[in-house]
Amino acid sequence: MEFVQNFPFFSIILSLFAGPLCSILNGKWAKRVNLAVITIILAMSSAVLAFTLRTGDSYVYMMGHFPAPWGNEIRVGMLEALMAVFFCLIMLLCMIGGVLEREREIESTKQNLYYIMVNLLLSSLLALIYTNDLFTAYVFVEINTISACGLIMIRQNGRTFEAAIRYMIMSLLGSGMLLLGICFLYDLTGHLLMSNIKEQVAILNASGQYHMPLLITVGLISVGIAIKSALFPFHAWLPDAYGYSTLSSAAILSSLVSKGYIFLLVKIFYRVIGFDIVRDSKIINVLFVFGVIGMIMGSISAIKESNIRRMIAYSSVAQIGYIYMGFGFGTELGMIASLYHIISHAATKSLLFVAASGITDASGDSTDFFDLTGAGYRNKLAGIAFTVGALSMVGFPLFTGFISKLLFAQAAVDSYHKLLPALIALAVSTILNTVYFMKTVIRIYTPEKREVLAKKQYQVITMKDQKWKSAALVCFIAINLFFGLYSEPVVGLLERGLKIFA
Amino acid sequence: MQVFMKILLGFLLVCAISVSLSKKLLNSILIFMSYSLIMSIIWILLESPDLAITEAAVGAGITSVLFFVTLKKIQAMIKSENEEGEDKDE
Amino acid sequence: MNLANLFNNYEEAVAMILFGIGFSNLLLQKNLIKKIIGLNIMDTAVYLFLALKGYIEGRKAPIVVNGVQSVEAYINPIPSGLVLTGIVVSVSVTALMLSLTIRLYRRYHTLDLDEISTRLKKEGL
Amino acid sequence: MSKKVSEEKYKKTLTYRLKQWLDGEDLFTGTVEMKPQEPYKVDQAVSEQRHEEKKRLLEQIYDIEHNPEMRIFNKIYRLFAFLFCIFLVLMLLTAVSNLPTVGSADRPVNNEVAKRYIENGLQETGAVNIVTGMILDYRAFDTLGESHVLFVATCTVLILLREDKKKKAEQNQNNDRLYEPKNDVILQTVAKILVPPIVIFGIYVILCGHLGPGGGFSGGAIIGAGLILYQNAFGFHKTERFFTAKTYKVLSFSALACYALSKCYSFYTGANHLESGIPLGTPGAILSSGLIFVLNICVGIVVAGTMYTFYVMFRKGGY
Repeated sequence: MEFVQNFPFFSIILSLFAGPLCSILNGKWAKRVNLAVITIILAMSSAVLAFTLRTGDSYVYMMGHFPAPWGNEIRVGMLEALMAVFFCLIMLLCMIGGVLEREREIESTKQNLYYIMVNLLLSSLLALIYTNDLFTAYVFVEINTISACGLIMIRQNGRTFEAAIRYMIMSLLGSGMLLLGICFLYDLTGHLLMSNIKEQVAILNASGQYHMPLLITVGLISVGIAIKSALFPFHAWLPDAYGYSTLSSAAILSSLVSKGYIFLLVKIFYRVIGFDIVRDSKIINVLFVFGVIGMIMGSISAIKESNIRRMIAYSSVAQIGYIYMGFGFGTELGMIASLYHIISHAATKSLLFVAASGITDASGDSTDFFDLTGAGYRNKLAGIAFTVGALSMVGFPLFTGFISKLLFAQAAVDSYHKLLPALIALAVSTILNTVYFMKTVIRIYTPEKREVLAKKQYQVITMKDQKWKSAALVCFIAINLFFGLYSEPVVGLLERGLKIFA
Repeated sequence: MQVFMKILLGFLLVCAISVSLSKKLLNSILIFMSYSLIMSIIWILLESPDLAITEAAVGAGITSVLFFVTLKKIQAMIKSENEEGEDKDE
Repeated sequence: MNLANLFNNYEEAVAMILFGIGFSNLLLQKNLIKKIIGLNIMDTAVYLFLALKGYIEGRKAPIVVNGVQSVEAYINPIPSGLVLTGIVVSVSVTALMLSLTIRLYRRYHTLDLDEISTRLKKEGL
Repeated sequence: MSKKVSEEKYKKTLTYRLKQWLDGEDLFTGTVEMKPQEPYKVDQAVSEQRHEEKKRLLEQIYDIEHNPEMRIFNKIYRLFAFLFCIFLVLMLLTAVSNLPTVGSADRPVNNEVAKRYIENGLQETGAVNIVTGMILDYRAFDTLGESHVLFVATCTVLILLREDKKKKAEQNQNNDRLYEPKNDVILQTVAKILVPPIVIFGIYVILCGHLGPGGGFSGGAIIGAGLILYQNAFGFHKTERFFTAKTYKVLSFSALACYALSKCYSFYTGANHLESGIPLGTPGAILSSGLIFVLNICVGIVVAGTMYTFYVMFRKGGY
């Protein structure tokens, strides 16, 4: 066994350890520890990715002295390593981008608590990515939920509390259903380890025994995770939570937390139940329908919104709809499109949040749409970054959003029955996306009249004023361009990873 | 044994329904407390003494105390709003 | 629906009904504290369901007595362990929800979640 | 060699225009438009009126008492939610009616996994209580996560309810103990008799977690309950002499760190097929079962501290 193979386990335990460590430090040191931990984990995950690329296979890491069905284990392949690297990268950039806001909006004595939340969130995300055991997944889903709630309400005003309690209620309904689904699976198969469950489920499916409970179990788990990841009818908490929490929280929540759950769902589909059984169970058709409705309703709500951050939040609803639509195709291509969209949406949405905060900084901290007039001139980098993000969301070539839309269209062409609704939904949603994003871009590049400028005295922000945020924005733009221009290797990697994922 | 189990499960259902229907918050918390106690007896019937101890200490103990404290805080706030504060019994 | 088997599994059926009661309380009750009680009922129902999986009639709790170590002597220990983990999770969640309730009450002076959100919407923006 | 360009020429170059555009000057004013645009009025009054109208509209919409559409919508929404719940219960009952019978020994659950736990558990973990052996040794990763769930929940409660550096008067307003009768004789006498046995029983449950029913979690909760009773009888100033926020921080950090490090060691050796080298002792003795004993104590400390902290935060908002 090579030493590199220990790294996934080390990264989980390191971030888990860093949580309590931050509780005895003050805010400044906690921030340093947090950034160092994320950077170290990023490096370790990259090493793991390189290792899995070299061997081209996944491996199982035993947690403890006892082998597979008795002890816990984690499993590492290309897909998992790629996701870990990507999540760490995005989280690092989000944390760097939101430094100023955090210092301004969080009470100074509670700064270190924020970093505890971030560390534990990271560890739970990593555990969700790597774990090969359903009950461990449940425990870390709970850590994820609670720490995400902490991230929402660390900026203390009425809106965030209301959003947090709505978020908690929705997530708890979801985790109740998820846990019940896990219990059913455990009862039917007698295992908690994903690979063993799959063997048993295949036997059950072949014999036709327990067909009905199995169907209901798949339904419970899918609906539970769909509720947790804010699929369309369950998104009521989302705009407030993203719109009023502090910047780095909003960026992390929108780009990573819901994606962690979705990745768990992919894992359950592929590794626990088997994708063929899921496809035959018609559950994915339900996901498809809600995904398509979500794509359109989310965009319509975004058009009606006049607060820029809430607008971006509603756009998240639409994008999550895209991901579930990809699941709904029930094909390999659709799954790859969804996985690619997880990456591209995470990269773009966090970019948009950071850029939007740069823009509002230059508009006297107002998030109202009319106050943003001409903000693109006052904070040039943020304006450019917002434009890049908007173009990527709309699906302009060069940027990552285009590739994922292309993949979705390919997947739609591939599946016969869902071709028409999927293509229509894609077209309508793209048009609606264009309406609200381009409206904002045009607004921020419309010069404001001089009299108004003189009256309102907006601050002009250069790159030197906000060094950290500018650095984060530049990196985000680079990531967007990278995934837009060099998508071939990434898609190839996703394909290979998905093959050995099951 | 079987009969006892059936009676306890019946109690559980009654408690759960009356929690949802009761008008006063204090009543529903008390009913929930007895729900936890019944649950801990059921754990013993199911041969899981670990769970029984934990449920008794946590479900009937700590959780109920937390509920009571919350209710008390809220009522203290109501009282300071009305600025009357005559009856002090909780 | 196989009714005969449903009556055989009456414990599990009760657990499912409790789950439903808890679920609808958490979803539909307007009062926050009742919502939280509903959450607790839902969680305990799941734990009851899970613990019933491990129960085998006529066998003892999984604590080794007198060196007897045959499978026929003890019930299945796995569900008990899982429920133990689960109870901790539900306590932490309950504490978190209750403290959120206190803060919301301190600010809006009501426990009705719908009223809070209508008021927030009226404020606009 | 770059030659000097005159001011006039420079103004026509692309670079200058780009720079001008970046500086926010509209270079097309008067060249592109047919006639000059009407100045966009940003009257203070107009914008205020806009806000007012918006506010009025919102109030009209969300005035549920007098808005029948909203009321009907709410009713339909609740009806659908209720139907969803009924549907869910029916589905679950259907599922249950097809499951194997409760209490029979030949369910799929009773397979080789449980068999090994029961038959070899004593030798492999050294714990007499098989459940403890299972959650702290075979499936220790879950339990590691679980204790961090408790920790993270405490931190969120701290975020919500801890009050730092506020005025004394305001702090007292949230401290509802001030409104209570102090030094209640009955309560104090009962507490004097009850608290020591409760704490000792808690310690016993923790220490014998591997020998009988109990373990870190239940024992910690019992100790926490004892502390709460003590606090209730004697007030905060008595408990603050030995238990403050700092104590809690240090205790929980050291317990969790000890937990994480020891599990790190055992996972690392396990995965790399090394001997762990921790003696298991004779089963049944109090100092046995290797790490489980230590872990139980760690969990107990964390849980006791956490439970007490929850209570204090709810009551007072700070130590």
